[in-house]
Amino acid sequence: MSPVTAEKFITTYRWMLLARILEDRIASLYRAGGAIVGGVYLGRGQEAFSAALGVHLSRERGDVFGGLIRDMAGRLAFGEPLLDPARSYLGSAKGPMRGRDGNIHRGRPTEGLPAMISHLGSLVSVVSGMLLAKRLKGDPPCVGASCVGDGATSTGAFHEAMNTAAIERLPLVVAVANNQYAYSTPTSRQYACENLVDRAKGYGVTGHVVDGTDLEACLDIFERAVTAALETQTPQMVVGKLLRLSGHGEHDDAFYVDPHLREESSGRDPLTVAETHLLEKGWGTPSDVDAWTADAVERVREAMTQAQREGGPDAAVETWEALASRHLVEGGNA
Amino acid sequence: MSPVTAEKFITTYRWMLLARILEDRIASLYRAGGAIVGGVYLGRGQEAFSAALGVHLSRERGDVFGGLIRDMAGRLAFGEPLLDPARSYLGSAKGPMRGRDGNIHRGRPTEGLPAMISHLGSLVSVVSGMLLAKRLKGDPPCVGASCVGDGATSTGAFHEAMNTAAIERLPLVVAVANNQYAYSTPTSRQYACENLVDRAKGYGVTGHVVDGTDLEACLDIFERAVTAALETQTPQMVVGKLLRLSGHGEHDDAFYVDPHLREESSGRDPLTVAETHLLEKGWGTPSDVDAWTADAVERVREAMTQAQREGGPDAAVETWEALASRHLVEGGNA
Amino acid sequence: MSITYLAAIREAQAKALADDPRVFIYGQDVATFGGAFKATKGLSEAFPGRVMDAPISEDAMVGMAIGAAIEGMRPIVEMQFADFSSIAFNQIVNQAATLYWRTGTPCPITVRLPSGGTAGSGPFHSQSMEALYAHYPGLVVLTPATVEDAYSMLLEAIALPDPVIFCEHKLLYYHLKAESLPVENLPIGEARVVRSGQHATIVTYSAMVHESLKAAGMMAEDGYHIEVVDLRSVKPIDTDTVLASVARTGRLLAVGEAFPWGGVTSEVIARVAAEGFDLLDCPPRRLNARDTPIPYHPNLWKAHRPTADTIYSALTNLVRL
Amino acid sequence: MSITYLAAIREAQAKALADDPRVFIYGQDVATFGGAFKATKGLSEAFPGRVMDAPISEDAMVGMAIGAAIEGMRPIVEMQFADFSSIAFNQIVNQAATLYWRTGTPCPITVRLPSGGTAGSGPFHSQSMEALYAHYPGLVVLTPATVEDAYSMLLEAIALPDPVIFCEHKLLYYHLKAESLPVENLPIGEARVVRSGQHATIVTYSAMVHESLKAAGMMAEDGYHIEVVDLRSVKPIDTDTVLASVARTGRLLAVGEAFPWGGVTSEVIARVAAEGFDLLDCPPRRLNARDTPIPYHPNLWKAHRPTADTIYSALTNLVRL
Ligand SMILES: Cc1ncc(C[n+]2csc(CCOP(=O)(O)OP(=O)(O)O)c2C)c(N)n1
Ligand SMILES: Cc1ncc(C[n+]2csc(CCOP(=O)(O)OP(=O)(O)O)c2C)c(N)n1
Ligand SMILES: [Mg+2]
Ligand SMILES: [Mg+2]
Repeated sequence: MSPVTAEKFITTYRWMLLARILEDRIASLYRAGGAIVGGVYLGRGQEAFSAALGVHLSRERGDVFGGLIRDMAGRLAFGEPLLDPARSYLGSAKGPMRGRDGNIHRGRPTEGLPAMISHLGSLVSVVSGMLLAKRLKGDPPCVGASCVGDGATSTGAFHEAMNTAAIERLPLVVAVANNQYAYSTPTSRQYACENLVDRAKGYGVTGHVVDGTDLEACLDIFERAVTAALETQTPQMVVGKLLRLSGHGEHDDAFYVDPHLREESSGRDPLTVAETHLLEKGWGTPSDVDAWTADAVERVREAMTQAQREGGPDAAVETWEALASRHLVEGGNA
Repeated sequence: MSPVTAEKFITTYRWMLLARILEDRIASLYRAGGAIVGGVYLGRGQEAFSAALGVHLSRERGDVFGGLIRDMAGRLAFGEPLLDPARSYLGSAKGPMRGRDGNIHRGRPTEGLPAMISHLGSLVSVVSGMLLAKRLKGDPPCVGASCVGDGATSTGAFHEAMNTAAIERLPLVVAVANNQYAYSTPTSRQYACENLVDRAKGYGVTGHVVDGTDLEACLDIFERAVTAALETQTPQMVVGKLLRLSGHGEHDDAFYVDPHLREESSGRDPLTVAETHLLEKGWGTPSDVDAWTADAVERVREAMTQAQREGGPDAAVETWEALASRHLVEGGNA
Repeated sequence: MSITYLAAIREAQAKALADDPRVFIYGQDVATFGGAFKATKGLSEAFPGRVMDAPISEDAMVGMAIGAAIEGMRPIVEMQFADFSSIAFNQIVNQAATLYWRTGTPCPITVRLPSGGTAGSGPFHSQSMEALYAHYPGLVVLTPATVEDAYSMLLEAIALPDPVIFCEHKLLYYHLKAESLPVENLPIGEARVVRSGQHATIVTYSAMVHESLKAAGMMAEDGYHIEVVDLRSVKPIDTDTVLASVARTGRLLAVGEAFPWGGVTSEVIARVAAEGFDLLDCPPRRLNARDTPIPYHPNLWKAHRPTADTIYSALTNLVRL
Repeated sequence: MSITYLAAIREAQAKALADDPRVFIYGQDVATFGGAFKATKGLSEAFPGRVMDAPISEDAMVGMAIGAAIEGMRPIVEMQFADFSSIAFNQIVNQAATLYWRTGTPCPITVRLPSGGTAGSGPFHSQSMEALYAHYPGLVVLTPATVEDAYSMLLEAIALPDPVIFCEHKLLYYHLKAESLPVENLPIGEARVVRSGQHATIVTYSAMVHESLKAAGMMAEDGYHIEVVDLRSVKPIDTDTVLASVARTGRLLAVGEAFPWGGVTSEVIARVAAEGFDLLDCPPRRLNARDTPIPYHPNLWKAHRPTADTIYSALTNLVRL
């Protein structure tokens, strides 16, 4: 594998920074009340793991990024327009879901960004199906990523999808962000194996583990995993250990989190770790970081301002049609 | 572990024999047409694996045997009355399900014999719940067994139940009869791991493998697994390799089975293997085998004759009440 | 030539595979084995790589199909029995059914459900699940009762840009025969008057069309002419055709094989009561299966579902009201 | 003292735990955290070992509860949101609901579903799933609309020997308050006339009881007296109370928050049309949510579900018919 270059590191770091600044802005609007529509769930703590995956996928190659709750960084790195989350959270009718669904559920399925439903685990087979279709159509080789948390690995949907992807030998990268909690539930009540990567062998897929707070390690592991998926056309399972550095959602003060976990290496803030790393390596100076930050702040400000100016959806013009076959739509009430 | 004794071996062998003779009788009635109600699915090839589990469980201890399609031998060994299958297959109203459900679905839930539904994998959590309840009630330690096939391991229900049992540290023995087919589907289209036992580590449970055609080996492994479940109060997963020596059901000629598999050691008939073994060991003579066979034939004849004399259920006296709370039952049609 | 309902389903799939490279079939035992009911027999040989055996993973089967549909394919998923679609329930109602509305991306999947009761099949191989799927927005739910409909509606289902739940009745698989496959047919969404009459209307669908026709025949001997409407599609329901029939007869019996609470029959009656109240000369009635699981023993099974006899007696009461 | 709908649910569980050693609670985040809505707050401390966090495995959660029930326990399963019960759908309708009928072994489990829409919750945190569960034989489906009912019906549900789907409405959790908990109450299976009137009957349940009462208040200003019947239990439905009300008013509007096809409203109308046809002076009407997934944006959400305003206009039309 090629060592991680300064360029790649910096690019990814800047996606992390953008995601953090955007989410901080959303969180503060949420706390202030009024502007944000729906709930707010942050990727804080997961930015390195998520972005490192996102930068290794390519929309041009036809790759798929099936992001979940905490994948703001990865989605942006993959190429999701900044306006998409801004519009979703602010309830703009111009968002990709037009006010019908929102926030973490947003997506652009035909552009490699499937739109998650809430039911955890259920997106893994959808991403697999996209990969199967590409193979059936004879599309050039590509990779699909599906992200899950430690909690989502307990779902039957996750299991069925992992097993099926392994049977079909699909180029699927499953990124398991083990952030040590599923809502308030610690991993001791979620699984009994030593490491979730122990499941890889049981599916017959390749397993990888990584320190999810360390951007360099994440870049390295996802480069390996994506390359292996592409070259061997088999699923790869990457388990990253990290800590959720927020409540489950912004309504949650996370009183239940064991404070010792914050002291551990996996409790580090990946942005701090990355910043220290790039300064140490001489890949950037503090004023570079300031400039990147200022740039991200400005981009976020712009996107949020634009989204905020746009109105919400108008029920009077909503079609209320759940079928593409318009002639089969029923009125419903009588 | 204690070596397998002649007594235990013979006892188990005789359950196998009884199951085989009963099922042969059912199959021939099915082929003749008329007498058998519903479909017929045989345990042929699985008798050693199933019975060896059944004999290690104890109704007195409060154990549970969650048998599936091909567990006639294990159910009988555990203590299911011979009349239960006879009545079920012949449609007697006196069967444990009173004609409402039948055959492989039969059970006596409050006597440690939960009644499977068709949906594969879904009984594992039910058996787990029985074990959890016994622990909550402060019952003396016991063991619960849940049987699945290679195909059932692909279900989300199986996964959720295995993971949950591991978290709760339940004394569950999961017997995976890998008979190399799920209906017509070979294992290459069912899973991609090397051996299904590789999943044990991913759940954090102890895994065991055994030659499912070899009664002595099966007795040994289930003694270990049941003892370990009891002593450590943790789940045990036992994977037995064997071959389904019949169609999926008696309607199926199994044309798709790779003939080479019948030549392999896992394609042996466990009854022949056991008979040879006991003769070689001098635990019995050919005339003993004949006597045991004659005894089994007679018991089967008696049970089947009795069941056949009993009438089927009478729709006119059926209550059509799906609730135990009779006052909440609705009529339904208007 | 004589072709069964089952063969029509096979032929429709063969034609779809031949005509449209986006079509593929995914399900347990559908390849070499040709499916538990042989609805895909020979197709894996005729269309290599496009008929694939799935593991026992209904949730993943439907999830995979949805993903493939996003990428422009037209997957057909065969459930081994309708009853096992309960495992795929979440993917169907929450993932497939919401995709178009949420994202604007159509989800053209067809999920084939071998449905309905047959003697000796019991509680988990006999269910009629149309009402569950019809309740959720975003699905088209079809219930063909004839060989011709099985063929043409399946072809149309595969061509639709929406998720279709295709409820084929197992009792019709082998027994129902037609002379030839249709070239043209009523489109999805239109009901058909399969027997015309003046004294009462039966609105029904799937296998119950045939029990109803038998009952109508019995009534004819008593001098009553019963109109029978085959809904064909239960979501949407062709309320206009139903109302037109009730306008002719003034009496309505809705017949279904599903459980009694909240099924197609109650939806039909609710619509007629609301939109055609004045057309009714007497209370509308319905006949469903009983409110218990479907019994395994034929003695009980026969008494659990509506039959020509019970429909006949319901009609006899109805025309006297 | 003032007690919320949510607190009533917590108190009922506390009482059940205290009174009956067979009761335990199982669900995601129900222990230390006290549940996503705090319906089990403090219970794990008060009843050590009897309130257990589950992994994200709804199928296994219900399977475990069924097994425990076989062994004589009385488990309460909390779904984090009703919508996630789709994952447990198979265990509920095929395992729990059939157990008693198949084997004679009762299955006393209570599955709590935080149901219904709230602003900004979207398609997967807003569903009303009562119709799905009511369709299957073998389940009791409850939809309490008041603090008192939430309390007493939950206690009665836990005591019943059958599987109960307990649909609690999230919109009522914090807003609805009562002075005290009831000592006695109507039993499960009986509907309640919550407002009496003579010009029309609204039959409804859960949060829509309150929208309906508001609408009835608006009608009163126009000089119309509307009777409002709260079903309380949607399986079984207390058809007698409904018919008695329609007998008094001659007009029926059924209101529900669920999707329009085949829900409680169509079942109610079908029953009244069949059994109380002559009581009706005009066509019965119904009002449901729209036939799309539940929108996330409040602008759309408000227009998706029935509200006092839309009920009022439906009533205005109805009384003029
Ligand atoms: C099937 C299902 N059950 C329950 C929930 C409710 N829920 C939403 S997020 C969450 C915790 C998820 O934990 P994890 O997978 O570890 O992801 P994390 O939030 O830690 O990123 C739960 C239980 C859900 N979304 N889906
Ligand atoms: C969830 C579910 N899907 C499909 C089926 C239909 N079915 C019944 S038996 C069977 C094959 C089972 O294979 P396996 O688990 O290996 O058991 P075996 O029959 O080989 O003993 C299938 C697919 C089912 N019972 N349950
Ligand atoms: Mg987590
Ligand atoms: Mg098998």
